[in-house]
Amino acid sequence: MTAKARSKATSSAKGPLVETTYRDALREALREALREDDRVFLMGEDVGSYGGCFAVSLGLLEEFGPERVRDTPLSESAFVGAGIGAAIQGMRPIVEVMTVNFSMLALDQIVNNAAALLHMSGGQYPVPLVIRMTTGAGRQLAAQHSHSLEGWYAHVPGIRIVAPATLEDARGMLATALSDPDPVLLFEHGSLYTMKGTLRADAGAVDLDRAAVRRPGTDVTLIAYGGMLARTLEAAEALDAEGMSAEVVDLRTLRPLDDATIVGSVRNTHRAVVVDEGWRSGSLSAEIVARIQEQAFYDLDAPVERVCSAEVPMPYAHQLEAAALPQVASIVAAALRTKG
Amino acid sequence: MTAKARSKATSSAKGPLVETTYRDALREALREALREDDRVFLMGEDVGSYGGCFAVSLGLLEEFGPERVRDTPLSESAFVGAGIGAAIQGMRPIVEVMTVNFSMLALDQIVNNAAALLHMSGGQYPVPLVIRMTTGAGRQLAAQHSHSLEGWYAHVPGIRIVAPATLEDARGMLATALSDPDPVLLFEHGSLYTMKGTLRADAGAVDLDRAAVRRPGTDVTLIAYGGMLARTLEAAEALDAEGMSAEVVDLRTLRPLDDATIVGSVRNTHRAVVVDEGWRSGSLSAEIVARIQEQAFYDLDAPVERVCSAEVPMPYAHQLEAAALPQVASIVAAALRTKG
Amino acid sequence: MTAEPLDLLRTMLLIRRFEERCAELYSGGQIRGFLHLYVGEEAVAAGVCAELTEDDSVVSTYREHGHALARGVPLESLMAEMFGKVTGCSRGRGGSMHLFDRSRRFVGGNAVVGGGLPLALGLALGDRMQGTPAVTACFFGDGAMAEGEFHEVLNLAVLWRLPLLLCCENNLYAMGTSIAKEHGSTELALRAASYGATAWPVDGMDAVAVNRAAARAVDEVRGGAGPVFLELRTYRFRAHSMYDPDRYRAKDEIADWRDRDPIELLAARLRADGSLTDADLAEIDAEVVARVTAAVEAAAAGEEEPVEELTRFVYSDTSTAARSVR
Amino acid sequence: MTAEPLDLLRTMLLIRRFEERCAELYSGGQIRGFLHLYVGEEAVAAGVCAELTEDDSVVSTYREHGHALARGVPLESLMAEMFGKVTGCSRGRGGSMHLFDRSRRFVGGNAVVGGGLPLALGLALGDRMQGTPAVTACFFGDGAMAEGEFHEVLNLAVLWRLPLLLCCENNLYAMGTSIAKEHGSTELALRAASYGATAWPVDGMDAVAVNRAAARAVDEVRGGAGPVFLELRTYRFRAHSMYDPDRYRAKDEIADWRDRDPIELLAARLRADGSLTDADLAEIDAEVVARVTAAVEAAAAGEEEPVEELTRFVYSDTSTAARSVR
Ligand SMILES: Cc1ncc(C[n+]2csc(CCOP(=O)(O)OP(=O)(O)O)c2C)c(N)n1
Ligand SMILES: Cc1ncc(C[n+]2csc(CCOP(=O)(O)OP(=O)(O)O)c2C)c(N)n1
Ligand SMILES: [Mg+2]
Ligand SMILES: [Mg+2]
Repeated sequence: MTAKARSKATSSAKGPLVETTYRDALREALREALREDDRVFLMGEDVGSYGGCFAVSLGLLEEFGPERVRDTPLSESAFVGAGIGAAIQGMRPIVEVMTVNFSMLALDQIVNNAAALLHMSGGQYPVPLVIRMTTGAGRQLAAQHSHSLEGWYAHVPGIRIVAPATLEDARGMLATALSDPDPVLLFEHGSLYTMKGTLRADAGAVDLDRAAVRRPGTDVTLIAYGGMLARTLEAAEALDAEGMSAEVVDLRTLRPLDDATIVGSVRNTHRAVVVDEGWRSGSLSAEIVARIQEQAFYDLDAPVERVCSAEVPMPYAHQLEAAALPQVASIVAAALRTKG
Repeated sequence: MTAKARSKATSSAKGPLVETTYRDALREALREALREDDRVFLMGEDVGSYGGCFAVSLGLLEEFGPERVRDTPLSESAFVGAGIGAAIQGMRPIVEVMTVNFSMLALDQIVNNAAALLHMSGGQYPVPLVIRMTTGAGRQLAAQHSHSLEGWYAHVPGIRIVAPATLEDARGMLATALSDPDPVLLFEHGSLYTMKGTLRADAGAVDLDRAAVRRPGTDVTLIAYGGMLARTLEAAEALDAEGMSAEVVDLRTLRPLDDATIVGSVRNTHRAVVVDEGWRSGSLSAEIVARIQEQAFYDLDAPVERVCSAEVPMPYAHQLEAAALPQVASIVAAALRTKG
Repeated sequence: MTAEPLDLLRTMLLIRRFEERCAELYSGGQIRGFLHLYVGEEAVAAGVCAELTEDDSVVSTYREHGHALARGVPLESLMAEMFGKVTGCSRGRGGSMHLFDRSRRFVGGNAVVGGGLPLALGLALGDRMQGTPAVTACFFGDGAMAEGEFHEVLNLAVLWRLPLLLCCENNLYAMGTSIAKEHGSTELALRAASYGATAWPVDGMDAVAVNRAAARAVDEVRGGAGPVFLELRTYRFRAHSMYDPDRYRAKDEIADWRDRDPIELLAARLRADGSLTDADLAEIDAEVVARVTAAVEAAAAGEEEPVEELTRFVYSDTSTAARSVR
Repeated sequence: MTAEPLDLLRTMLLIRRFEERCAELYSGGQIRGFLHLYVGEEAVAAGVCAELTEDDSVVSTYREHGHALARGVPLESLMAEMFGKVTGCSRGRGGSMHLFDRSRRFVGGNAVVGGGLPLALGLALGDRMQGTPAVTACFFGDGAMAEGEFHEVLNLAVLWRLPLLLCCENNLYAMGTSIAKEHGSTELALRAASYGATAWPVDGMDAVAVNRAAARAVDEVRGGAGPVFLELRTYRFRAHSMYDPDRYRAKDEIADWRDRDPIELLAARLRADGSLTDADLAEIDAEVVARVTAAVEAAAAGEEEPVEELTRFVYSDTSTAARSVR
């Protein structure tokens, strides 16, 4: 498959282009889901009268009422578990855990119930549940509010992990996730909500199986997802100036990984850099490096490079936070290092 | 450093050899710690009158009393947090979370307090805490009681992760962990408690900085830790028969990783297999592969192989569980694959 | 509505004989993993489950054989599961701690203490949102009540007036930890009441008393009054699990409770009022034992799941993600 | 012992002026991240902290400026922290949500709701085991009380009779969620009492009432009676955080509570009994404003931590693990 065909696979909309934001695209997806299926409801802290912690669900309470846009107390384990049970009982819950930081409080329910029930029950209990949460750093929120733990979740069999990095995916991933028979965790990066752009008016469901080549290139493959995609694309532009043509792969789905697209690109470019906002050791980037060397070892002209967050609880001070996070310059430098 | 010097680095005992078990070695370490430092206490579910879930703390209540061998209710988050607070206040708590499976309920306290307080407070609050727990599968305990999540913890800056695989380390790691100014998580593999062997009568503290070469070899490096070490050594023996000389590295400390020992061995053997009981995707094995290819890319004659658990919630049935776990035969096969 | 005492007796005997056999099979190595017996607590499962309809759901713990049997899960499929056979109710993937039966709305077996509570809350929520009159019964122990999940779930159930029947099996111990070392205040029903739930303690050794309490509670819950909390005061006659040497309980205490064996208690009462003869009891017992024996034979003869099927059901067969684990 | 009302007034004014300035600085971009103001709730921090000795410990939340100031953490080091300077109380690593001062036993600033409770339990445990008469005061909100951590911690504190003062700041909202949507039973003190703790509600807008309640509570706790739970009924005058458009509260409700401004309330009382003149008040205010202004200037002039120091304090300098992050 060519790069073009691969990225096309994520979209089929043909309507006129309209201006929108990542936040509005997410909201439209929620609205559509609530409208089209009575079994769908949204539940979480402050999704209702507050309008959503990041204003994603603003107005939905008024439109759909408090049963279907359901505010919860601060009880992450209980309301995530409630989503699992309601899914089993025939509903299609969308549970919002405000941010990934608080999802640790619901981890047992996610790992030991949502992800395990189908298998543990010998196939009797699928859990058609969607869990949304915000992830990432970059807004000086310090150690407890800046985690990027989606890589942890991508370790767990039984769940699917997706991370929209574009408006199209923000608009389209929810519908596909809701039609999935199994639990899907959807990670929205906190720095993307205000991202502006255009989207087809009839944009809708996108596939969740394929990574997308967001920019074709021949000399190096840059692999990123979610909040890191934009700066990776920027780095690719900067590399052009250095005479290095970078292909950019957006993972989109973190579990299961689309090895074919990742490895296919590296087979062409012979060099790769993985960009991951997680702490370097044990981040998802390691898994990608491992797979590339397993599947394309003899195609590699240089070790795969990683650009990750420094291994430090995220500091508040702006200069420290900036130094801790992957930046355009560090991505460019890593790409250049692969040239030797 | 030679392989011999490296493995010597973990021990300096010279007394007579005595018969013991992994369980008894752990208990002796606890007894010594409680005896030698008034600030030390052991706290967790059933550490007292029950005698410890796996009988590790049997008899300690009688010896040290209920204040210092402290039974807790089923409240993982609260009593792990209590260990953090008590450590800050001048005590040296050893918190037992019965098994890694339940540690998810205390994860927020571990990640957002134990690991983060020192940095978040600008250096004011070190947390000299030891958390012990059992990990691993292999006893037909099924999906919710068979996790190997130490790789997750190894992702978190601010804590040290250790996994004793030998009697010597079972006896010696606790003392070193207690003298560490920062939190240490100690993972005991459930299948090792009954392991028998001999130990020096004066065995004591061991270093926590170095991996150990448990068996020298020249053709391939097998890397393992904890519950996987024994079968990896078995695989090494089997490989001898195939004419392949395998060096076996026991990681011992999962964070920070001892790159020098790992990479040093691979530089000599040019081939490597990482054995990890965690689910393959996103396991610690991926990090080790990534580091090897980053630091010894040009020394590698073949892609680094991984032998991990199948990506499935652990099933109960014996034949399914056995098929899900790394086995001697799969390790041998992986090593042979590196020969091409 | 309440149940016929004789039916309660039959259910309790079935549980007792089933588990006695399990203990033997465990010693023989046919059953493995962890095995937690319910012996002594049978009145609770029998009394509560008799009040549930087929549309109601049940969530249990790792000490669940009694709940599963009282719920009507076929003992053949339960025993086969203990053997790890593909004929088992969870196709051998669950074992003793993870029994499931969708057709009886028996939603497991949860081996994380307190872990079933949030799930049960969600089942109740799902029922309520779909306007069915179904009730979810959730069993858990005195130990589980110390977990944060209990607090979150009871609060939410009251807040949303969900049809949840919380059955706290207070057997005075969480593994080796006595209730006095688990709870600052051991009047569990009183504490539950402080959340705004109806709550009361029940003699959990008296199957008829349990059944009457359950009847009233299910009625309230089904009527839309919100959750009810029953504190079922009971005792396990055997150790926590097959690994437990039971060092922490006084022999006298165990003996005293054994004197109130729920099966003997009910049998004695029925004998006293003339509705049961020794011969009747022997007949019921023989029938139950025969069923258990047949189940064991069937289980032993059952097939094992081929290892090629290991990763099946990690994702649904219809999911494209299923390909990733093949 | 109780505090001088004039001292309470001074503390409250300091908090108020400090935070008003923070709000301005946030708009100007000098302070970033999340900023949660305590305006309206000052009586709670002032009244409680006045009863603590220097050996006592304090654990707070992300809405913590008031607690830190009332505890005596120097406002210069607090303001510098808000600016992210190395001169800040957490060397710029913590920001508004993670203020720490070891010399005042101010153990933070916790931004995970309920996350400070287990830590506070441990501080109390550590004190108790070492035989010191110290008390740990832990502040948390009405919203936090719904978290499982609250339940686990209160139960353990009662069980172990730990010297823990639980200060629940009931300001009727958890972000945009009103207390009626958070709790099935909104009588928070009654619920805490069901755990076996002494608990009572206090008018949290009246600094003198808070102080008297705290005096009695600290006395009990220090005396070894176990934990005390105070429900401090208060209100935040401003939005949850600087991001919050405050859509969920009625204007009237806010206005009614503003009529009970704790600073004006106490000032009026002192004026009425003749212990405070308008000139006195103006003088105190001027002094406080001058201190805040000086702190802002010092903060602005402070140095930034060099980025080379980024990974310092991930591990202790003395740990060999520190090498791994260099
Ligand atoms: C979260 C969690 N912590 C610890 C355990 C280990 N464990 C299994 S059962 C048990 C005691 C539970 O006591 P209780 O809730 O009273 O139920 P009982 O066994 O008495 O029926 C413990 C500590 C567990 N399974 N899950
Ligand atoms: C575990 C967790 N869940 C959610 C949040 C997001 N959050 C921050 S403050 C808050 C409301 C807390 O309310 P309350 O405890 O009453 O304190 P208040 O803000 O009213 O002082 C929420 C939901 C969080 N920080 N931590
Ligand atoms: Mg119990
Ligand atoms: Mg509040």
